[in-house]
Amino acid sequence: MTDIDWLSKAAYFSLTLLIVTFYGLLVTAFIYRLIAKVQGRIGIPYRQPFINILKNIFKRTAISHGVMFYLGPVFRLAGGIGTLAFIPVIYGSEMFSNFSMAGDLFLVIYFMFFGQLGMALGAGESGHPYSAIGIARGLSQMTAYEVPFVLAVIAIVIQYDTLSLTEIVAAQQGGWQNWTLFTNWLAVLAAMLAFLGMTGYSPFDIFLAPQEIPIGPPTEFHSAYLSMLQTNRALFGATKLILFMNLFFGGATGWIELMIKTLLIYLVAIIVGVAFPRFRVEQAIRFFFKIPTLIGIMAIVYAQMVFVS
Amino acid sequence: MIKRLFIFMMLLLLALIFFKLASNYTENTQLSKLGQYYAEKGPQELGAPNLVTAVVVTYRGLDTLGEVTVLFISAAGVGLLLRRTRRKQDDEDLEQGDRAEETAGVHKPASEIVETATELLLPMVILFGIYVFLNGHLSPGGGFQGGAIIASGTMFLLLALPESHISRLLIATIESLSGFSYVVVGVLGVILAGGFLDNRIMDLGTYGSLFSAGAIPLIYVFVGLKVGFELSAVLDRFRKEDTGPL
Amino acid sequence: MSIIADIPVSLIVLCSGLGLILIGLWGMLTQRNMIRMIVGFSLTDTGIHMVMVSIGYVTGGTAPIINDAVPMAEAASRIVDPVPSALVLTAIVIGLGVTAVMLSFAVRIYKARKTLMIDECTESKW
Amino acid sequence: MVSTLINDVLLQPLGIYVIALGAGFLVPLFNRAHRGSAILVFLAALAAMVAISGINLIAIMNGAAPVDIETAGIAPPFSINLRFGLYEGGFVLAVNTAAILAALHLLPLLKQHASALLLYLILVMGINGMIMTRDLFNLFIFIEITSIATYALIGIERTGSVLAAGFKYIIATSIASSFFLLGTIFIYYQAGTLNIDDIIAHRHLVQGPVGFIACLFVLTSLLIELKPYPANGWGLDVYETAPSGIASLISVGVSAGVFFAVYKILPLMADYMNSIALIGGITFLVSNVIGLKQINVKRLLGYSSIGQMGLLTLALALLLQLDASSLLPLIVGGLFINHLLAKAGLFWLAGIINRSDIHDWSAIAQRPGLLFLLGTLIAALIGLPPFPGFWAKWQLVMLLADGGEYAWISLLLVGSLLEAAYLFRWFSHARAADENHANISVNFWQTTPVFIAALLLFGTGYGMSTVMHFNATYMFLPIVAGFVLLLIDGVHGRLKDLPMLVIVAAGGYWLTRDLEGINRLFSYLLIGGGLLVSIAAMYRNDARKGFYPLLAILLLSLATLLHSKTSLEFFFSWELMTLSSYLLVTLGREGVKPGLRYLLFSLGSAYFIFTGFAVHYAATGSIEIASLGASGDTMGLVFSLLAIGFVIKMGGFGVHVWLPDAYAESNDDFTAILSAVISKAGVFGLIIVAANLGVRSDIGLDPAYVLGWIGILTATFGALMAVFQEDIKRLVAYSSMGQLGYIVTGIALMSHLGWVSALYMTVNHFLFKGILFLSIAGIILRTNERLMYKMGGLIKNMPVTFVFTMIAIIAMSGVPPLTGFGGKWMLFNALMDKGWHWIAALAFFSSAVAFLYMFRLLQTVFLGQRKLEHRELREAPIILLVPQFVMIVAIMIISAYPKLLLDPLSVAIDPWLANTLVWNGAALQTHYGYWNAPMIMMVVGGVWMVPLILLLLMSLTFRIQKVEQFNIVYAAERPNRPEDTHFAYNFFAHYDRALGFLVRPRATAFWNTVVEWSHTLGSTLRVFYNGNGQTYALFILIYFVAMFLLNGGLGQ
Repeated sequence: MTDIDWLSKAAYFSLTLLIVTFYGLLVTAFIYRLIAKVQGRIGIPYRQPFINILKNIFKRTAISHGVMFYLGPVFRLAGGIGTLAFIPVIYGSEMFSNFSMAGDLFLVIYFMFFGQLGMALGAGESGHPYSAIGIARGLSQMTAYEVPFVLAVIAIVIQYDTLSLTEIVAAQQGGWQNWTLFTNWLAVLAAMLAFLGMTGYSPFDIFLAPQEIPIGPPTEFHSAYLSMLQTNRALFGATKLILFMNLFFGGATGWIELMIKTLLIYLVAIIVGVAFPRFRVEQAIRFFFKIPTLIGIMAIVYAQMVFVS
Repeated sequence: MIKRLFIFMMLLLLALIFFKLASNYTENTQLSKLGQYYAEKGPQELGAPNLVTAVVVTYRGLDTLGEVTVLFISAAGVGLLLRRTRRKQDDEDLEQGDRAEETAGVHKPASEIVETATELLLPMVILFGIYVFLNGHLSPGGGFQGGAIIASGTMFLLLALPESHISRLLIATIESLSGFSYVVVGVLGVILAGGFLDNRIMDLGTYGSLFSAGAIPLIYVFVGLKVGFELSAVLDRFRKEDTGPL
Repeated sequence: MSIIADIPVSLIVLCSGLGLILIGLWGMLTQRNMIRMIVGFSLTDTGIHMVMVSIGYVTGGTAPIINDAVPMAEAASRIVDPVPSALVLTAIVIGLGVTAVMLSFAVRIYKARKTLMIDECTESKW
Repeated sequence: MVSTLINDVLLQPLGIYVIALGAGFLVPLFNRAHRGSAILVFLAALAAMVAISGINLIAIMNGAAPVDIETAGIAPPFSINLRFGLYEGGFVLAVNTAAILAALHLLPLLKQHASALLLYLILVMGINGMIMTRDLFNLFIFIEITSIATYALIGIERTGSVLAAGFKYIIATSIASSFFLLGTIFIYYQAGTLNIDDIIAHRHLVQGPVGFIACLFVLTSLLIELKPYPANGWGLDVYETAPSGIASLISVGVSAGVFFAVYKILPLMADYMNSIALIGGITFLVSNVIGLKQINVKRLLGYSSIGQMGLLTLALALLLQLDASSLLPLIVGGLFINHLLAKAGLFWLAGIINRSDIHDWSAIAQRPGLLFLLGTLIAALIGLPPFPGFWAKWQLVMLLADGGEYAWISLLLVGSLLEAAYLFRWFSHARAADENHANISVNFWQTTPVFIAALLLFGTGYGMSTVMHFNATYMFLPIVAGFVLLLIDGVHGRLKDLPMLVIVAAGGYWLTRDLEGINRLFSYLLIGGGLLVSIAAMYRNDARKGFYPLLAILLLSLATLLHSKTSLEFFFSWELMTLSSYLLVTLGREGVKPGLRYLLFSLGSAYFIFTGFAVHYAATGSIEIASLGASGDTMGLVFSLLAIGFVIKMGGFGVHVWLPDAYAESNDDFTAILSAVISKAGVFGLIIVAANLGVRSDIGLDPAYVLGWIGILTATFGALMAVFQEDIKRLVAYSSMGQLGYIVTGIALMSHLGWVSALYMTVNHFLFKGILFLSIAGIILRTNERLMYKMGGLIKNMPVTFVFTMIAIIAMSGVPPLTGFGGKWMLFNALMDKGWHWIAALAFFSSAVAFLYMFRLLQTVFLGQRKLEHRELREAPIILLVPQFVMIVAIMIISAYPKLLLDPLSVAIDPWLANTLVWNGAALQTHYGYWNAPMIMMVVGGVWMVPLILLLLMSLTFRIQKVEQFNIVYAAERPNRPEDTHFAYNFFAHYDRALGFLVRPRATAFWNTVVEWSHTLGSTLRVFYNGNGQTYALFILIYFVAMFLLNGGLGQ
């Protein structure tokens, strides 16, 4: 393990990164179009997210509130890339297993905080109160949806007796009936409810508040900073989808399978988001502590009864 | 009222305890071990016919020294408590009215009969006191009794002549010296005889005579003097508390 | 008459002494006037002295003075116990000393606050 | 003849009487001749009494036979004899020493009246007599001599209240002694003798109802003289009103005499032993409960005195019941000498300061010398080391445990805790500086007796330690070091830090040089870490009186703690640590009140530990820590007691209420030591206990599982409470509590991985909390503010501090790649391994909650809008940054190469738990997963560089310009002042609306209720003290009747 070929690993990972980012941006466009369709609008063209990023990169307004402000998007993007780096993307492919040998599921979950923390600090230095408000709300909501998510994770760790993502995926191979979705649907239900909060779509989108510009952490970021944030939003979103896919939906043995599965997972959040109005933060917190937590607890009880000999 | 009832109940219970004591009491028909020893050995050992005196002065001499001490300190205590309030130093609790009362003589002079009787009896009372303590080892009586008789003489004097002056210096000197001498005699017991307060530092003399029983008469002289003067001092203090030095 | 005569003399003294103690205690506990409380104490004290004396009595005994009246040889069987007599002598003097100090406290308390009532001297409590 | 006089009389114990009486009789004459000569005679006589008792006691201790003084040249029982044996000698010497010191204290009053001089002399002689006489009636006489002299001396000042109190005292004691006389004469009636030895030899004669009642009268009257509850109001009134010197003599001298008299007659009282113990116990407990309500200093001391006498009586009765009279000198003697010196000293101090209300004692807040004396005496009275009471209580509790008397142990410890509460509350008031009170001037000579008493306490404490075969030379090193530093305490503040560091480093090295295993690890952490953090103390330039000596004591007591082989050494160091850290807490701004709470909880914790050790001793007869595992059936109990103790000290859930305030109000640099270093002592204790007890298979798992839950609840609630703090230090304090919770859980796992994670987190906690609190110290130094919303934007002024803080926070949060992740990862793995899934879930939740407060700290202090008045602030002083930098380097190294740390940790645990760490190259593998720290570091570094380089490349095209403070989307118009633009106050209001109900201060409310109830109980129990002398007298009567009825008098 120590003698890994860093160069080829890095090259393979760059490829993964490119594919996932590209895919993430496409999905973003697709989702916007879908929402527009539901609301009776035409929506954006598929190229729009790519154009946005390129446009922002080359925008010339260049101000800085200080070093930390400057580093915020860097942290944010590094968080997204790093999370992806620790997830094996395609099952059975050494090429797309990335750096998953460095750590297990636990590492991934904790590394997801890395970008958020850096971003929060960067936004904080801007001095804009809305940034701080957004972060405070986002963090609070995070503590709440983490609960059902973690309960679900513990349930499947009990189930598969491992923390290694590769092994978890391996255990789900051999047909759809082996997916966690079907072997431990309670855990999946809890995790999917948590997923709603994680994606930041309605009804759990108050910390971003996309409609009421300018509110939320990216308030003060523009131009190149914004482009990095937008890239990360697509990348990180896709990464989380891949994580969920690996944990609960049998992973993927090829890119096509991956894209179909992740899109379907994403659609869950979108459908709920289109259908429900927005929660206030404390309502969201209370929500997660009720039904989803209960389901998560049941999932663990179930796992303890069934899988612990 | 409830409190009174409660007190009554408690005393009733105490009476029950006392009843248990009394009902289980039978009169002694023979002497206790100590009594037996004193009765049999006392006369030879100490040479004092009055066994009570032998017990008081020698066998339980330490008690007696303590007793003298008690008297000494209660006299001192009374003196300390009833000492004169210094005029300059304002005692908060002392109100203006008292001072007037203090300064004015409030004692009525005694009647002529009392005065005369006192003049007549006083020397005899004192003489009797001296007799009692000198013969303490022979007959009923002793230092305390004699001292008390002397003090009663003082009482006489104070009743008859309320304004009469009793020398504090004299009292202090005598009580100090006699007390100290008592201790010295006691120590001599260690050096010359068997132990502290042993009366056999002097010859036991002829059994039943005045100058016998070793140091007992000597001790009784000191005790008598001391008691007499101390009681007198106490009486004097109470007579008119805020006078005299100290 | 005979019933009384049968009761040992020392028991009578003993019971009187115990009774005196109770009376004295009653006085100390119920009389609010300090002088009366002191009187109560004196009664108790005297009661105790009586008890002490009664304890020393030996049936038919006489004063423990060994002279012509009580020869040395018969002493042990004819005299009362000299020890309680010696003790009571001491106890009396001690009682006297305590009484004297008590009285001087009473005098000073009266000087200080113009009252002798014990229940008016309750400023230190709890 | 002269030589006979000197050798046979004056140098013998008899000389005490001869000299006292001779001098007493002559004082009036000397006084008339020349006042000065009377005083001279008086003092010379007292000195001679001390000398005689001293010489004779030394002779006896060197093997001479006990001296029997026979009077009248006739053998007892036919004459009175006195005895001067070992016990008598000890008591007499102690009383005489106290008496001469009290005389020095009282001299200004005494010398006004010659009769006072002689009364005092004879009073002391009376006490000597009570101790030495072997004759029952003679005992009565000495009691009366003592009493009458006391009466007279009480009345020396003649104010209304003291006279009234004195009269009540006379009535009460004269009733008691009347009954004594009555009992004596009836004993004589039955036994035919008055000699105590003779009576004991013929005790079969003392029988039947008469014997029963006679013994009852004698015993009860003596007990009443000891002022048992509730028949003791008269004593309290005198303690309150009498001159302090007299009160001290009543408290320590007269009581000592009576106590010894009780001891003498006890062989007759076998039937009454239970009653005696009960009376002693109740009196001890109840007086201390009532003491809680007391604010009058001298009455407070009165309650304490009565309580202490109760304790002595209890100890005496229990010792005899348990057939352990060989321990009398150690336990009863130790308690007695402790009470004697400490209580007398306190009374004298009360007399010198002359403030009756404890609230007025802030008058001495600026007088370190007086505070030192007050603190020493109070600490001694509570039984803290190194004073005699500590040793005695230790021995007593061990003995009681051995005898299975656990109810008495609880009573003893609860009572001691209550006593500590009110005595240290008094000390707190004295500590609290208050400008309203003018400083007082104190005569140097007046304080000399107090000072001597304090010194004697130290001396006797040391002496007792040698008697107990306690390896004293090194255990006393902390105290010696403290004294040495005290000598240079007048020097400028910064200059004192260096000697302190040198002494602690040398002493610490010397003490810990031979340690191995876990102890060695902790010695690096506690001593090395403590020294590192202490360097920062130099950042302050004020005098810091007392700070450095106390810090040296604290750090060195940690070293002795690590060095401890026996539970006694451990407890000694633990208590020393408690005391010194308490005093250091009180040095803080508003540290006095939180300090008291800290102390009480620490003492409570110490008492749990104490009891645990006692149970262990009872089970094994050993005090070796290494033998803890041999406790047999009681193992679970020992483990639980010790664990509770350590958890309290670590601020466990429910008993954490002391923690936030103590941390917040201490000096800022000391908070760093408190959190980073001292809290680790609890970890050490817990791991020692776990190692010796917890890991054994024959202990039920249940206590450990409960401990695991306690740990995780602590973590969760610590984090939740930290979220809602506005005060930066309180925030980090709650965070400390939470982080320690994880460690507790890790230890509770009782698995190799669990322990490795616990130790790893311990090291990590030291590093990041050290950095955080030192950073905070710098921030507070610069801003003079503790509320976070009053800060903001400080990154501009203090960039280095910001970076350090940020790294510390990342290390704390568990975000990879820094150290925190490893701890969380191992803990989670270990929890899953053990099957503690629910705890794992909560651990996850609480670490998520922790993000809230961590972000808040960074955001509201360093980011956001800077206040106008903070524009000119400078970076924190370099001396604060240096230790932080060292710790940052350590964090970075451990982050990249955790193996460097994990290997020694694993080796240290090996003796108890088999190594389960599997290394695959640099990766650590467990049953569940794997963790390759160097690789993670590489990957994270790599992925971090990518966007950074990207941004740098892009920014080549920028013309970066720094914007003004308000140049945000408000379009560069200042909306208002920075205060309104800085979102910081009530940062998590929404979270409070959602989850705030969880963190309403229930624990505080609970403990407040406990306090309130104890006070209510105190008020209820003291209703008997209505101030009426007749009520007091009635209670005495009731006592007699009750004793009669309780001991089955009706059936006799």
